[in-house]
Amino acid sequence: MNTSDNKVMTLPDAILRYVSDGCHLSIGGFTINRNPMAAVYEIIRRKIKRLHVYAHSNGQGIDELVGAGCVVKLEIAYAGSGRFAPTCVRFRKAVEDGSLAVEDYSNYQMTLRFLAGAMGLPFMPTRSSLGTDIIDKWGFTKPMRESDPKLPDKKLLVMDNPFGDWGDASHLVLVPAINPDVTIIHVQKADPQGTSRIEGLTFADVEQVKAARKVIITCEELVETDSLREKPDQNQIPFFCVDAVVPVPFGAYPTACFRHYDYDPVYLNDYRQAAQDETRFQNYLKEFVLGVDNQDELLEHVGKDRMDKIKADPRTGYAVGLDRR
Amino acid sequence: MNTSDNKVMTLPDAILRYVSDGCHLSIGGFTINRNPMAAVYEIIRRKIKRLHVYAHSNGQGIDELVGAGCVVKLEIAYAGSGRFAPTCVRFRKAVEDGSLAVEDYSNYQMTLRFLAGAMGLPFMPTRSSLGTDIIDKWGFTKPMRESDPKLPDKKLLVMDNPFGDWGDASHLVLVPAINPDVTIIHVQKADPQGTSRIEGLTFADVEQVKAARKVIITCEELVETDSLREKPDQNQIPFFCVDAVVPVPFGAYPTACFRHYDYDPVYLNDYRQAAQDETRFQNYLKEFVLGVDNQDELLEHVGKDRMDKIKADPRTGYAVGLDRR
Amino acid sequence: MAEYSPREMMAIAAARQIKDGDIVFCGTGISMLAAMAAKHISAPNSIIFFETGAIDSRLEEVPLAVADSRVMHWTSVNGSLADAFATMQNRHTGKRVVGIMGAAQIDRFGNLNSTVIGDYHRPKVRFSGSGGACDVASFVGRTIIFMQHEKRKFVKQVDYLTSPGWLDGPGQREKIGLPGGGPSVVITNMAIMGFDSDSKEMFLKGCFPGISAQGVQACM
Amino acid sequence: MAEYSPREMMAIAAARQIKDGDIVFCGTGISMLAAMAAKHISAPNSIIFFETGAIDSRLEEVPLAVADSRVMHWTSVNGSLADAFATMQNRHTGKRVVGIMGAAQIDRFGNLNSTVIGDYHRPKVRFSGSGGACDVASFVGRTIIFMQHEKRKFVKQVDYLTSPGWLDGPGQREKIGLPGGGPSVVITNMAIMGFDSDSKEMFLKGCFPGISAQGVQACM
Repeated sequence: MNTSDNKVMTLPDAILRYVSDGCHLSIGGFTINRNPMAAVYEIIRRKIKRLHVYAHSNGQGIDELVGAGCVVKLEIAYAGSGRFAPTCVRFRKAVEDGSLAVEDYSNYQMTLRFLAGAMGLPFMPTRSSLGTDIIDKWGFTKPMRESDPKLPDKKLLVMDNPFGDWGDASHLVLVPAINPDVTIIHVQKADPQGTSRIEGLTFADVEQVKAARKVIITCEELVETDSLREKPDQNQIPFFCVDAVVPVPFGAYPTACFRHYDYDPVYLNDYRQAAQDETRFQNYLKEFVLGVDNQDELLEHVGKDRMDKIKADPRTGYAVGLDRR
Repeated sequence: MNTSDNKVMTLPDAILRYVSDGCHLSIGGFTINRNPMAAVYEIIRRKIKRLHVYAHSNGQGIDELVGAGCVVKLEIAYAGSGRFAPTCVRFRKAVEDGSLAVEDYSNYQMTLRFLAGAMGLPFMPTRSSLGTDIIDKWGFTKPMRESDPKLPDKKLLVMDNPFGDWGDASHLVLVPAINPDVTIIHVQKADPQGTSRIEGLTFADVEQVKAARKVIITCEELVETDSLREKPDQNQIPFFCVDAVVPVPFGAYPTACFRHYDYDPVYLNDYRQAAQDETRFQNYLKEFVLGVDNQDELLEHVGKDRMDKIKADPRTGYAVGLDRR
Repeated sequence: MAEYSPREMMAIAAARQIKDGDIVFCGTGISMLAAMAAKHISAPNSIIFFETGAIDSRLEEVPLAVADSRVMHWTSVNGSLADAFATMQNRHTGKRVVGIMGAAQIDRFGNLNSTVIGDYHRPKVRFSGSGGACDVASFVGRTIIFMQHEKRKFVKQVDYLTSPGWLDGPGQREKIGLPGGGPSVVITNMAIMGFDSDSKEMFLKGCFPGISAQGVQACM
Repeated sequence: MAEYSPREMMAIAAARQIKDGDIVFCGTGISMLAAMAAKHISAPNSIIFFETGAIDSRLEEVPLAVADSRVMHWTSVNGSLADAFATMQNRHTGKRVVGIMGAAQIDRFGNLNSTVIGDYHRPKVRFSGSGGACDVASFVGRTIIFMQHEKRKFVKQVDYLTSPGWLDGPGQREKIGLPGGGPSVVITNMAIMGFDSDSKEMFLKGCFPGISAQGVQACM
């Protein structure tokens, strides 16, 4: 782990150091909010392959990684981007053409699996999914699981309540812990040491960070340590969980970052259009991901006016009256 | 549950309505910080008996309830008040003279038991206490447990890891959920609907609240709903978990309330002295608890100057330079 | 000629199922419209609640996803996924939650599929997957289900059981250990269906104006 | 004549066990002095950490309890008990934690008793109980134990095993499933003891100035 007081590095350095072919990755955010998109685009530019990805409901970030061919295995609860893609298009195509192996859980189950990893437990119990195909149908075969030491032998299991009817529960579902090789999240504020503050909903980012072996934080603002320590009640990530701090303004673009900017409906709609067709999607990647060197160049290419349109209103934290058709 | 928009009531009304002889009670705070002392004193004044109390490390509040003879059963991890009483004196006497039945757990185990209750689970797993007498020695006998439907049949149990060596864990300890009849906590700010904000460490208060059937919130300040909703990231208790909101300035006195006042070393030292001797302790109760009608009268009786001495400094949140001998 | 769309009728029909004090679990789209309608018309003290952790959001604009920043504004608490699902699994608060959900397929016991059409391992069509739907259907007091009334969506058996309804019938939820109350109504663009208290099978409760029972039958 | 108290010597001896980057689990009293000494003298990048959830507190005054408001000032994060213990049970961060603890009794394998003297059901003396001690001793990379050097405290068998040391000897912690590294040193008012890497039994590492091995023996 990185015990330095200054963990600030460039995005290429952080990805090069902590994300490699075949590693087990989890990214923060939810559907179209606070996905670490700058990091996702850098992973695509670095042509990192054979990733095993864990997600609860990360929509846009996962779909672009899948579409770019970086992912071979995905454990997930929900692959959608809200109104912009009820089912993520590249995810859907990859599953239908058999190029992506998927293991389905519920959102709570994926959250509990990260929580178990964060708590240092092999599993967490829940009462969710009893009687469903989430229990009966496994995406990863038993041989596939038993041959891979980085996978638990069982997708999940059902047990009787060993305390009788205590809690009025006769049966529990146990879901196995996740300890990703690396978790990447995007936050509003971080200091050079790694203490981080998320504004608005935290989703499962805190659990994803604490479950991981290595952690990359990308942040809108790199701030002085004292400015975070004046109000420690509002910080969620202790610095000793963090390995890399990367300042990236608009690092969640085109997804939203509460109190900073909204999602970009134009980008997300164009993306969905492009994703429908192989050639158009390859052109999208060439133009918006591979064709630029970093997030700054992406923003320049998209255009300053679009950033102005999605700028968050200070009262509400989002872009009031934004044209979202 | 109370679904009203205005849950504000007096402390006597709240205690009368939600705390009765023999009920299962949990109180918030930790040792000498943010114990709901005004509520504790009101319970003693109401002569409520045969309480079954759940605590992790609530020192002062528990010791006064035990000393006043309100408690017959106690499930606890730590009965101490820091430097002021490494072992709570009345607790120690009650256990040694056999008038109090105690079940010992670790702090994490008690926290997980509240968390299980909050999560609607019958138990939580942990790797703590394997090989210790916390597992082997039970304070409550099996017959006592089996005869009481409000107690689980087992103190805890040990299980093999059903996922093999996943998480490098061969065995787990399962601790049963707690769902108290009522939880009482003291917070810095609450609105009439029950949304609450704790400043500084939350201890296990949030889990204790969510695990309980009924919840009483005492607060330093009753504030407008809008003033809490401007910064919802800083609120921890959703209003729908709360049944009663009771404004009680200095409601944690003589324990501390971060950013409002410190603990009162004079009171805590005098209490420890009185607690050593039966007669002196009865006189303490007569003078400081039964002899006053409410927290205001206690403060008047103790004296305004003492409150000035413990007033929190705005920069640090405690009374800088306070004489704490 | 009605001066409302079927979609508006569906939202209002669902809104009428919501009572004051209910905690309303919302997805996006029509379920959010239903919750907003209830809060603004019939149940001002109902609580809009999202799996992302937002509690009692002040929705000045319609969110396009449950993680839309619009759900984070002026809430009672901005929590996490872990908090939100614990509220639904919680033995006290879970009973007060009404879940509103949709699906690609539904069977006569209200079991839902939002995962695949065809074989799970070689799907003809892949959908988003459960998200929080399976959790909500497992935990909460009652659920309201939105469906488009089409033959292919009302099936004898769902291709993948994503979210539990009444499973195979009476007593099955209790037997298998599910805490929640199960589905109460199905609202479509044509009609409202309930579930028989004994058989737990879906039955036609009523048709919207201009729709006949035969018309409904023809679409399922 | 030494110009320091035995208590000061104990604190400094413990402080010297703490390295930069260590996360130091503190109780009250002497363990907090040791952690503060390490941070101010030998290990400026060690992290003071409390079971109450305070991380890297700026201690301008000595806290009199781990819940003292003084631990809440200028931290990295003010968390909860659940957060604090999860950090110690966590497979990555737990290894970095050094626990400092005391007890009423200790045996030769470093097992600790802070619960009762005598029979658990009819105790001669009742103490505070585990608090977080059992959790720390179960989870963390290594523990430092403070004891007063008295015969009655160094016993053949503890009356109640509150916090696990090396249990019955080599391999026992692994066998029973404890994740943590176990006790590394015992620091008393007279001497420093280690644990043999093979037998896991306590041995005298060294005596403080003016103390003889015989003197130590006489007190245990």
